[in-house]
Amino acid sequence: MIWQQIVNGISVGSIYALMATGYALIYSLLGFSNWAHGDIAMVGAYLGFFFVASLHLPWWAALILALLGAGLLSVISERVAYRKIRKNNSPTMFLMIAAMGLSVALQNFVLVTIGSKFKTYPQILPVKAIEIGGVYVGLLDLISFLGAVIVIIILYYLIERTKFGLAVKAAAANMQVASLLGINVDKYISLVFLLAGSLAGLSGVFLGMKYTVYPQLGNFALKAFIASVFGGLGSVPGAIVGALFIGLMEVFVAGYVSAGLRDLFTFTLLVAVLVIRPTGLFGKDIQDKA
Amino acid sequence: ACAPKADEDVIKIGYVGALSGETAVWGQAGLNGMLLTAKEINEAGGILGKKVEVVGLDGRGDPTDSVNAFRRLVTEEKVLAVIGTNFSSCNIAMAPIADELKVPLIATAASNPKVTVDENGNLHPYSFRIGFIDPFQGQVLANLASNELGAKTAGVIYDIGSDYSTGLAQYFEEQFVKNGGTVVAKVEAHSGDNDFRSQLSVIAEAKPDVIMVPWIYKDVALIANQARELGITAPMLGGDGWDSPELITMAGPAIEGSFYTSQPSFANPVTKPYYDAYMAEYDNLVPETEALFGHDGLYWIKDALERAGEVSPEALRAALENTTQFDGLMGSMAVDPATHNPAKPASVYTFTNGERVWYGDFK
Amino acid sequence: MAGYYEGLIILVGINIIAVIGVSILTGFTRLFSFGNGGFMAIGAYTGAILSTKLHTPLVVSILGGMLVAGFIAFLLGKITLGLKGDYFLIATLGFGESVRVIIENLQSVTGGARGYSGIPYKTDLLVILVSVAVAIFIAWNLLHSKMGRNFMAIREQEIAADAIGIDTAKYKNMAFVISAMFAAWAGVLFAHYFTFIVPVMFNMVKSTEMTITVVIGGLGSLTGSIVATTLLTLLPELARAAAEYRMLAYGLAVVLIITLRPSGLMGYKEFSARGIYYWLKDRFTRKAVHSSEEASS
Amino acid sequence: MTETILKITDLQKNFGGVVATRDFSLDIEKNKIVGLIGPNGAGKTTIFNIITGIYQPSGGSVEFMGNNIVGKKPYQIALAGIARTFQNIRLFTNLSVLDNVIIASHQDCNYSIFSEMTHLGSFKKTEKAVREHAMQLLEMVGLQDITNRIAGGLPYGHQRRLEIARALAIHPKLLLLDEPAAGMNADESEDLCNFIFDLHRKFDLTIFLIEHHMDVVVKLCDSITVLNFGQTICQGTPEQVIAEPCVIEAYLGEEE
Amino acid sequence: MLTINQLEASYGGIRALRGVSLRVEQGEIVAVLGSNGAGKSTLLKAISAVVKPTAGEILLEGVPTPRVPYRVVEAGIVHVPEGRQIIPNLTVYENLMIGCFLRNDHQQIQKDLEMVYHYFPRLEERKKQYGGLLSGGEQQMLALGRGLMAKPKIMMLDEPSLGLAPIIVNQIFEILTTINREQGATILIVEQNAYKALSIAHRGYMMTTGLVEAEGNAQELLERENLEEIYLGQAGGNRN
Ligand SMILES: Nc1ncnc2c1ncn2[C@@H]1O[C@H](COP(=O)(O)OP(=O)(O)OP(=O)(O)O)[C@@H](O)[C@H]1O
Ligand SMILES: Nc1ncnc2c1ncn2[C@@H]1O[C@H](COP(=O)(O)OP(=O)(O)OP(=O)(O)O)[C@@H](O)[C@H]1O
Ligand SMILES: CC(C)C[C@H](N)C(=O)O
Ligand SMILES: [Mg+2]
Ligand SMILES: [Mg+2]
Repeated sequence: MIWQQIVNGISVGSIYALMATGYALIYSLLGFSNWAHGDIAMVGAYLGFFFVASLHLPWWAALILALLGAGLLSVISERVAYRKIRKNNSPTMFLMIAAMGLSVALQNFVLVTIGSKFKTYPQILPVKAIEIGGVYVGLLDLISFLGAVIVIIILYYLIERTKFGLAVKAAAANMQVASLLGINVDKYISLVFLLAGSLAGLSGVFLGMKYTVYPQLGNFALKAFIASVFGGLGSVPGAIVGALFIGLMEVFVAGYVSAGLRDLFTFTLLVAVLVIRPTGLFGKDIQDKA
Repeated sequence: ACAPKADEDVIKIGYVGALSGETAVWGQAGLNGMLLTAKEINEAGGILGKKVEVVGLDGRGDPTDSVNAFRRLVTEEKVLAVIGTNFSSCNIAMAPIADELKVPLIATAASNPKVTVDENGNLHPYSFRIGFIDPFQGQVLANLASNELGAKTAGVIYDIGSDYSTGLAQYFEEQFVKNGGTVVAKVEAHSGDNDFRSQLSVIAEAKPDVIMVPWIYKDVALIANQARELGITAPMLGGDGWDSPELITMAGPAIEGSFYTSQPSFANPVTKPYYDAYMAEYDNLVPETEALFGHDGLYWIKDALERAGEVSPEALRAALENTTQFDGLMGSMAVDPATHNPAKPASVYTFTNGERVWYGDFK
Repeated sequence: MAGYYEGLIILVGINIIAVIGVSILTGFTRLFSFGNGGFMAIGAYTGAILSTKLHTPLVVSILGGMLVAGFIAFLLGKITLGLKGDYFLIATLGFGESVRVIIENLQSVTGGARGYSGIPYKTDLLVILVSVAVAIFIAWNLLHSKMGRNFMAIREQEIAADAIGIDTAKYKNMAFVISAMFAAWAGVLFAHYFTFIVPVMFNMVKSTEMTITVVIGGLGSLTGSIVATTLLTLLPELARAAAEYRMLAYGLAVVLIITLRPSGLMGYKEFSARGIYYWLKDRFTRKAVHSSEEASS
Repeated sequence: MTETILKITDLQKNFGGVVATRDFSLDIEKNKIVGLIGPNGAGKTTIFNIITGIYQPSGGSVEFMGNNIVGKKPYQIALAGIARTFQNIRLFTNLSVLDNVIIASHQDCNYSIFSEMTHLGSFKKTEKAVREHAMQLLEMVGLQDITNRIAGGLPYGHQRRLEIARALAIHPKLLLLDEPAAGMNADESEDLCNFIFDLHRKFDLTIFLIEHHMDVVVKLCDSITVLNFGQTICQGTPEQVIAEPCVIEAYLGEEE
Repeated sequence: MLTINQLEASYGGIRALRGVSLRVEQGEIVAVLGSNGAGKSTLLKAISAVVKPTAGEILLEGVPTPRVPYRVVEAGIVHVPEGRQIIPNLTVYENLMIGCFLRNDHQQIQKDLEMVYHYFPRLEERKKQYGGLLSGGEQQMLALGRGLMAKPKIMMLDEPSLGLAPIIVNQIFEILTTINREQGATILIVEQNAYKALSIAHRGYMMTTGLVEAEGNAQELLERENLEEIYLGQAGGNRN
């Protein structure tokens, strides 16, 4: 059974990872935790559902459209809410508060327009699992795990190895100076949101296929957020390690200790890690010089 | 539906339920049912010559909001009585308030014993209910497992955050053990967790004959799918939390061959006219069982007021308590004055070929 | 017994006391915490247990709740206040959720996830009015003295605060403890108003709501926080008829306020008759030319 | 009758591979104005940061009035009597000029917590005294007419003065100034010199300052220490130092 | 090359520029002098579109300059702002590379990088360190180096000597003369150190509270008796 639990843990962890990298992306580039990330994923899940179930598009077309849709929503939310806050030079915490407002608004918008009914994706993939020596691996899990790996490698490359990454980091640190260097700050930030939004959309579709679609689906992202803090805010590899770690730990605690105490373990461990490493496992801290 | 005039000629009845949130389908069905029934009663001359007016407020399935809504119905809308909610957790919170405000509160599907009788065994004089209680439901399920399915071992997965789920799991276990069975794996989880595979893996390891899943339909669908994904084939058992047409849509083949107990439902032919009226009124919206509670609740109040011959909360309370026979769409009921629980049969349903099928009624 | 409007006033009062705590912590010391729901829970359960098991008078229950919460906050602060920004926030969030989980698991004492009932009804209008008055009096005085100024120094420039001899670690912890005590105070009152409590009442959503309220009121304005609490408690309540749209409107309002009035309703200013007079005068006499662009450094 | 107020011995500070300070020793006598100059990145600010407890040294000791202060927290060092200003000005930006100084007077607010909660008892009297003292300080630095302005909106020169007033409010015995004349023109620098002389006289202050404006340093200082690569390369009176070839080579440049 | 006519700008009620006219010719070094608060930085900010002028015009080669900062850079004007505005969480190397964000001539970039390292060896030593961890003066060098990497038509420097050791100050002025002479760079420089600035400039402008008080050939200005007086008039008189 231990192997089964490890598979379970990795599968939960890879969904967390896909979301956590979205947080890491926005954090590393813009320095704030995008609380609405999960809700954008939720909208992505609805979009995918709509394209597949109502418009009967092939699954790949639906997936692409859902990604674009979520990306677009993310860009719009940046235009509407975050851009103004950045221009006001408000503390970055304000971005997070706005994101929280956005999160409530998105959830409830879906609630009043679509309703609270649970939607189930038509079974594109059979519920069936592949059995390997008594261990069952879900087909969907396998696909989402591979998806996560690919996406994450691309991301890492983008941030660390390209001019794009540099430009956005500069814009994040000081928009005025970045624009004085010839960087079209608004364009780059929109691009980041497009990317993060699509990533959210992708995880949303996976989540939706796995756990059905409903307005509060995005709340799932809290754990992903914690994973990204655990791994060090803004660090993509950290987010992945954090996510897999939390996924595994949850599964083992729920399976062998008590589901009721599961979150207690997660949070206690989180605090413990932060006390020892105040910026998470892989986070970096550039001290304020006197 | 706000109050136009605090008229002497109007009897206001409140409804509290989850009009928004995850289980809004139930709350809305309850309110719709009441509104439809009020119309019917008014067309037939009202209660004691007075018109009935229904005021619904959203309790979001949350104890705090439900208490707020209840208070507001009583002190602002000046309702005579309140029907709702369908959740034990909400009604356990509202019961002391009902006693304090001295306004009768009739729970619908809330089935935990503590809805009408507090921790220490004292009756909440103003709390009533229409449905059966969990000890009974648990007993029916355990007997079903032992006698009909021949199960010797059972696994249990329950929601530690819910009175309903923990209670039902416990009552099931008690009876199942009494019947000579063993609970080989009992695991807990939280609604909203979405992923139950680690707990289900523990159950899978124990290879039980049946699995008790006393959850709300949404979680049941997830549990069922994930159990099948882990290669578990044992039939699953559940209570009235399963009672929604949504379950089949969501769980599909994963739920085949499983059983649950619930109230007599729209499967019963006597409900046909009401069913049709409902579909006509609400654009072919398929009613949930909660709509029957709305219907029976309002008629029960009518019945009690007519027996009392007087319109006051106190008179209503007394008359409800002394109900010896009330025939509603969900069957006939009598109230036990010591516990305010009605004695009512439970229906068992199963799933075959993607359809929900009535399996039998149990007393 | 409490009528509906009376109930609303009580609810507003309870929220004001809790939010004052967050205002001190977040508005004046610039520490963002999502753990105050947890302290409210600690207060509520401690108070409830004192009242039901030991039959203590309300004042004693309140003090007991505040003491326990304050003590736990002190310990928690010791280990987490070294964390920065989002890390501190998430650590407190973790704490708040842990409190909930612990209460859920201490079934024999707390009734677990199913709640704790049978708490005597003691929080009436009078109790609330007195409590709120005392809370505002104390908070206002503290903020307008050495302690409040030290908090603000930390908010504005921590290194400089250190350099003028303010023990920043101690004062941060003090702000944290005080805010926990206010939260607990509100929690005890809440328990004795609802007479029934469940852990989910004090979950993360509660904590985030309080922080949002303070931000909307203006980080650094006590009166702003109070006004915002009143508005945000009453608006959804009064709009209950429009059940479905109220949370949507609430979410949008948060976004609008934070983008259009980034300093919150009040910014660093406090409400006062004089302030309102000058504001009106300003409105009608001067038309300032505003350059929309920012120039920094 | 000279008395050493600050005694730095063999101070060492590494940042990873970078050695910012190497075997730095210096004695500062009471009531003197001592200058610290040296090329950019020589480690001057680092020494200030070590003295004030912001950085922990990798080795060596710092004694202030006979007590070792290494390992003490920044606030403890400030309370012991060392005040400073910062190279990148650090005011309480959103607060008024007056509040900036009043906050720094917190040691003078010696009322009880009860009095603080109720504003009864000695509170009013103490607050009044603190306010008056703050006003005096502001008058001294010439900001008495703009006490209600928001600190962050002041011109650069005024911000520097305010930072000094704030530092004085903690009743320091030793004042550390990190490039007080940065961004000032020749004339403003001269004003600043006079102002620093004033302070020095009125408060019996010992002053330790970092500066790149040589005219300011030469005018103010009793003695100067020159730092390069974290090490002292020369020490002496201003006249001696500016004539020293190695100082000219490493720091001043040929021309002057 | 750059012509500014009657430029006005204000912050809220404060009028920082009240009609400034100025011109910079191809290949020139022009110095703008003036006391604290005279509006020098505001002038540069207005040119780089960080501050919106309320009146007047800014023409680059006869065409009005764009009104968005990054487009101004695209048009060829680079502004090295006051007070070491480097990016703290990028390394020294990354900070330099972001300076040539708009350029694509990789080989030339490499050469320029070597040139910057040559001028400021300290930067090469620290190339992997985060910008935020540099000493004040090192940050100033980095800001300058970053400006050099942009290779603009016109480089605008706001107090480049702030916080630098005298030897580096001399060096910087030498570097500016060199790139002006060898590469024909056009430079608009704002300085507190009037004598230094004028010693390398071709022409100079003297500003007081939002107005140009005097202008002319650098040599002339240097020799003018009242250079000091203009400062004194400004610096708020009461000098004991
Ligand atoms: N926190 C740190 N981490 C790494 N290196 C640092 C840190 N602080 C300073 N340094 C390095 O130590 C050296 C000394 O820095 P310091 O700030 O003391 O210089 P300084 O003498 O004050 O120079 P300036 O005159 O330019 O202000 C510099 O090379 C700097 O890059
Ligand atoms: N962001 C701002 N908000 C309000 N007023 C400002 C702002 N920036 C500058 N000012 C004011 O505009 C005027 C001109 O400022 P500017 O910074 O252009 O002067 P400067 O000549 O560059 O001075 P310095 O030599 O000190 O850098 C000053 O009175 C200043 O107080
Ligand atoms: C609707 C039902 C699932 C409610 C359940 N009987 C309860 O008591 O909570
Ligand atoms: Mg320095
Ligand atoms: Mg300037």
